[in-house]
Amino acid sequence: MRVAGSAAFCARLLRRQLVLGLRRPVEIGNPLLFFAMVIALFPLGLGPAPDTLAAFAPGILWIVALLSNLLTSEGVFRSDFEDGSLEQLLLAPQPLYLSVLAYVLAQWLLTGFLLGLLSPLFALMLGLETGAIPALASSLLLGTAVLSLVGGIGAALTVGLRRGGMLISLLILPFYMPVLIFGSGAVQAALAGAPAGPYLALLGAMLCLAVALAPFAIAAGLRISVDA
Amino acid sequence: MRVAGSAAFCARLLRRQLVLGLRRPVEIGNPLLFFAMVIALFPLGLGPAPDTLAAFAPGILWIVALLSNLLTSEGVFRSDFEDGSLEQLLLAPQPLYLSVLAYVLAQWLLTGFLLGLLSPLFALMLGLETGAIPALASSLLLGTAVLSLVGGIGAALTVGLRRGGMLISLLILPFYMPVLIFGSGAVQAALAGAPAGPYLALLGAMLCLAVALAPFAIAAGLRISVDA
Amino acid sequence: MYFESMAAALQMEGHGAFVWSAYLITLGAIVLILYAPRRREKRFLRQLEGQIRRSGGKVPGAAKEV
Amino acid sequence: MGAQPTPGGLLLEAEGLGLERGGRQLFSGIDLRVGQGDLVQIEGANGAGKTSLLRILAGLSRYGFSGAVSRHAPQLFLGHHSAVKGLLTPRENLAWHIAGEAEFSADEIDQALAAVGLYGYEDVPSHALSAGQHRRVNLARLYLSRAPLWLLDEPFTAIDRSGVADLEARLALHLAGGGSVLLTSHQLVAVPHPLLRLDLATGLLQ
Amino acid sequence: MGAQPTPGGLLLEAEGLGLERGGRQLFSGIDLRVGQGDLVQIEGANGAGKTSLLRILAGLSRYGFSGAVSRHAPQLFLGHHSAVKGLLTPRENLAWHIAGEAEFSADEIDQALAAVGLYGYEDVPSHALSAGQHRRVNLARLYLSRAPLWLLDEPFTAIDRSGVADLEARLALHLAGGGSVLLTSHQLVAVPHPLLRLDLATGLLQ
Amino acid sequence: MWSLFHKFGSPPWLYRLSGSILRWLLPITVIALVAGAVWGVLFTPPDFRQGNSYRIIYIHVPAAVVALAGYYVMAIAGAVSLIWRMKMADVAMRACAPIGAALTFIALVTGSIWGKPTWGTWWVWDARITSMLILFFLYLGVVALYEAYENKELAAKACAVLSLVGTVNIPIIYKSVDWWYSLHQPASIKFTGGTTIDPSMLYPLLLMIVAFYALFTCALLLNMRAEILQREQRTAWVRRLAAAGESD
Ligand code: HEM
Ligand SMILES: Nc1ncnc2c1ncn2[C@@H]1O[C@H](COP(=O)(O)OP(=O)(O)OP(=O)(O)O)[C@@H](O)[C@H]1O
Ligand SMILES: Nc1ncnc2c1ncn2[C@@H]1O[C@H](COP(=O)(O)OP(=O)(O)OP(=O)(O)O)[C@@H](O)[C@H]1O
Ligand SMILES: [Mg+2]
Ligand SMILES: [Mg+2]
Repeated sequence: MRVAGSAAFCARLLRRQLVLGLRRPVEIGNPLLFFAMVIALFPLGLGPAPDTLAAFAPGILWIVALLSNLLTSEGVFRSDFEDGSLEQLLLAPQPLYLSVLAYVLAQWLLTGFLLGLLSPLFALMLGLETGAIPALASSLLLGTAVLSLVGGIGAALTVGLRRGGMLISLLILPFYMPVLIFGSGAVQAALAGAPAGPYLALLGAMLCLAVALAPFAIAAGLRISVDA
Repeated sequence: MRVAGSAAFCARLLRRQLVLGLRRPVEIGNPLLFFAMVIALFPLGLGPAPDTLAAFAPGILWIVALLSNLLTSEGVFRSDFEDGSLEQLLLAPQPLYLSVLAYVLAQWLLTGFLLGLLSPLFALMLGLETGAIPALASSLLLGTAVLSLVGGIGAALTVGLRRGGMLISLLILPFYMPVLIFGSGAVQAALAGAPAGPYLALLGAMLCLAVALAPFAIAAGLRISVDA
Repeated sequence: MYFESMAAALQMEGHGAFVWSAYLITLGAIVLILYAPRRREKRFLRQLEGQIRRSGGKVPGAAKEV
Repeated sequence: MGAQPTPGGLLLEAEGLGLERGGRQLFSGIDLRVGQGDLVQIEGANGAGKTSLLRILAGLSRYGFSGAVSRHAPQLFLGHHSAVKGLLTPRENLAWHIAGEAEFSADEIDQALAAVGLYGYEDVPSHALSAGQHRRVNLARLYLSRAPLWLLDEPFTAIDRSGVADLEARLALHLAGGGSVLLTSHQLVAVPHPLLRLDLATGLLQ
Repeated sequence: MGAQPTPGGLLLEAEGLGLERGGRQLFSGIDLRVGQGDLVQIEGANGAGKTSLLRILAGLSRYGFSGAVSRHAPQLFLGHHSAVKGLLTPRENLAWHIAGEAEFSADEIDQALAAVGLYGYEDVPSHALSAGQHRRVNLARLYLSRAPLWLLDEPFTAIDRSGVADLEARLALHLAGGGSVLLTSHQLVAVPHPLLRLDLATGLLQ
Repeated sequence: MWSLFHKFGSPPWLYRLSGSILRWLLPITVIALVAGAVWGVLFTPPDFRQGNSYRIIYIHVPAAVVALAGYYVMAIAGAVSLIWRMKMADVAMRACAPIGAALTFIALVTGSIWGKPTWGTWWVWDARITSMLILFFLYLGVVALYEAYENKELAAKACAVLSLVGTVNIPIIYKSVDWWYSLHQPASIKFTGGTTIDPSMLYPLLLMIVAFYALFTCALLLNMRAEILQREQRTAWVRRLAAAGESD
């Protein structure tokens, strides 16, 4: 037995969350498949015309990223709340700030990160110009991390309420909107031949802010939820 | 004490599910607000040009309806499975076919039905031509019912797995696609001045088929899930 | 043969890369769907055999005769 | 399930039940005939297969076991999970109970709730109840049900001592009225009624 | 929480604790001083407020009560919920336990699992365990923890008789080693050690 | 008839039968695949419009055709398993899904590779392509559901329900995607009409279609054998087989 350092503890938590998300290797495919399906909905709904699809591709990919985040954020703390794990986490000697980051990181790796990595493929399927693909992927990687952190706040505040679902969307959607605007803005800039750098820098700044502050809000939210 | 007839039992179940969905009156607003917010995402993501938005309004509204169904379908049987209510339902003397219909009906009333009723409002927000609004509302009312029934199958098959989320989306999204096509097709036909009738008739036929068959699949899925 | 030389067959007037990569990917997938179950079966039998050997040649847990 | 007791008063028959789980044979060759007025306690250590057996008898497990079960009477099954909805009040939980056994009047429900010591808690949301009170909401069904055969999986969990005594009195009443009870419990059941013990390890009824 | 026992060996102090829930005064004026080697059983009927009190003492409830708690030593809290993840195996559940108390070696974990009777079940997904086995996974932490103060909320729930005896032996060992235990239980606790009873109704320690 | 039906339900019989079938079917399949591919790639004239890239057709079309047929095989097996509770039908159904998914994958990838030289783009939302993509999703859904269940007997039942629901839906999906496409009529891109295909191109294609059916059968039998052994591992005949250290 060794006393667990904070870093080791967080690594353990991260591993635990990832294993819970993907018990078997096959399951890595699930989020990917999910993105592919949701993206396929857009041509089906909007029509298959290649040029409109290409024009909308940045927006579509960004909206899918946002919705999939919304869909999964809700559950970050749910099962841990229900089976009492959250109580134990609050009692752990390690700083809650870091543990909470581990949760969010795991959620991001399984949604935003995967989506960011695969976005070039989806961009091709939607006919996006290849020149805009780097801007797309990097804006998604940065932006979804912000989404996950903000989503975590909503999840923490509503996990004790036994009905989450819709409520969390209401709480966090307004905070998602700036990310959506800058994110799809970056890609549209790249499409128009303008530099995407300023948009990405803004997203990066938002990410720094979120990493610095959101875990505190999440931790406070969890303490309140467990108390209720 | 009176022996409960099937109809009375289903009415009771429906009432129970509705009360569970809306324990407090505020909550009736939640799904609607959710739709409104998600719909607001699209101009932000796709760019606000009014004419393109109007052209794509049918598709957008239909995709949002579909996603909100996905979001809520997952939970139809979840809490009942976890607290043992589902076992009791399977043991009830009433036919499972009807009970399951009551569940799906409650879920539909809280999502698709509300959305259908309010869709004219959202259509106006997106600048859809008023002529297409009846087609939109009726296609949504019919189509979301099919979605709820099909979603129930996915929910029933995955409720025992404690990991729902992504998996249920994978199972049912392919089945959602025809509904999306006919639904948005109806509105697009109306926009183009063609009669929406044939599409609505098709949606109606799909609804009949789904009402006739889906409850059996849901019931079989529930029996399997409870057995696991 | 339709092509004059092996090089021409590889080239295919500029379409070679597409055709050959399609065939290669297909070959890979076919090998996988034939080989994977075979390997699963072999590995399982070897594992079971080890288990039987460890338990002294007896047939442990053999529930029913068929 | 309009099943009626057989002329001989048999409510439940099981023949040659066997179950294997995760490579272990939990039990095999269990024959069980439950008649009117029988009280059977299923005994076994943790993981012996008591719950699994009860679920097979209730008809919730349909695959993976050997043997046959025939049910001749309506049953009331209370499992490990309480089937009580946290968002509903105890009164609503009973009035809209998902088991669909019958339509109970408000009076009957209030009396049942009072009988399990929840007088005054009828309208509190169930998630604000203590662990024992939460289970009691479910146990109130024992005061409402007319099913002759009860299958109870550890009914005394989380119940305090006076609550256990009340429950035992209720069981005795049910048995005296010709009902029968199959239960699992790690505690001793103090009911003034002949108790049959089913030992899962040996499959014998004593 | 690098809190250290006070020179007098005090692990936990509470003064004038009072709690009102849903318009009822559950308890008031509870003074509690838990020193090394103390075994305290909190007594009360269902709904008396035992769990609420334990959660206040553990620091999980931080609002809505009166009085003050001071904690002088690391604690191990096991509540009504088992904090065992069904998707993980017992081994993983302990190795990656969310309480973050320490880094246990694979050996220590296997021994702890064996001690609670889960030998052979180390790699079964926990949701495939029986109710009692599921709880035992959590109770294995009693064999791993080095925390001097244990707060246990109905630790014997769903555990069979021999399991309860094992646990009682473990408690005795912990107490003999200078640890202390605060528990709630509706059963009698048979530990060869002086037992203090805290009656919630009167707030007195006997 | 019934006795044959029961025989099919008997694992050791099926195991031995599949062994003897595979012994001749597997080599024939491989030979047919190689022969068809060589014939198609090296010995046919190029298409007058698409040039040499059309040679992808010899794998693309057979894979697409067999992938579609595979879904029906799976659903039939599922129905048998649900209605007659026949364990070997479970096994067959489970085996269909990954093979079907792989064939669909081949069709998608080869089609997509084909599209680049012909249409200048890797992907278009054409009706047939879109419905093939949906078929791919359907197959993967079955695989994912099967993998998610711990208890494989229940997993098979759940997948049977899903694939039955799928059979009702597949025609609907195909029709709807067709209408969707004709509603929007982008019309700039069309498949080359299959009817005008020259016989010298057609024969190798027919050979390849037959070969892919045989391939499907072989893969199905191989998968079933592995699955049978695992399911029956506690029976004496499997143990004897393992002790003898051979698999055929
Ligand atoms: C990713 C994409 C594609 C998919 C999923 C796909 C799917 C299919 C399917 C399912 C068939 C068989 C239909 C039948 O026999 O009824 C087929 C046939 C065919 N495909 Fe593709 N295809 C794809 C891309 C392409 C491309 C890019 C071409 C190039 C021009 C192409 C050319 C053909 C031709 C020529 C046939 C046979 C024609 C016929 O029988 O009508 N496909 N494809
Ligand atoms: N879904 C499952 N998959 C595999 N094995 C299972 C499953 N459910 C239970 N088991 C195993 O079956 C055995 C019996 O479980 P069961 O719940 O019937 O025990 P029990 O006698 O009720 O125990 P307890 O007293 O703890 O409630 C356990 O060893 C458990 O590991
Ligand atoms: N969230 C809550 N809101 C309002 N009242 C609550 C809440 N949680 C518990 N209570 C009330 O507080 C009282 C004490 O609950 P507590 O869980 O502490 O009881 P307990 O002594 O642990 O009972 P048990 O033996 O049943 O576990 C109960 O009467 C309950 O109704
Ligand atoms: Mg049990
Ligand atoms: Mg309590």
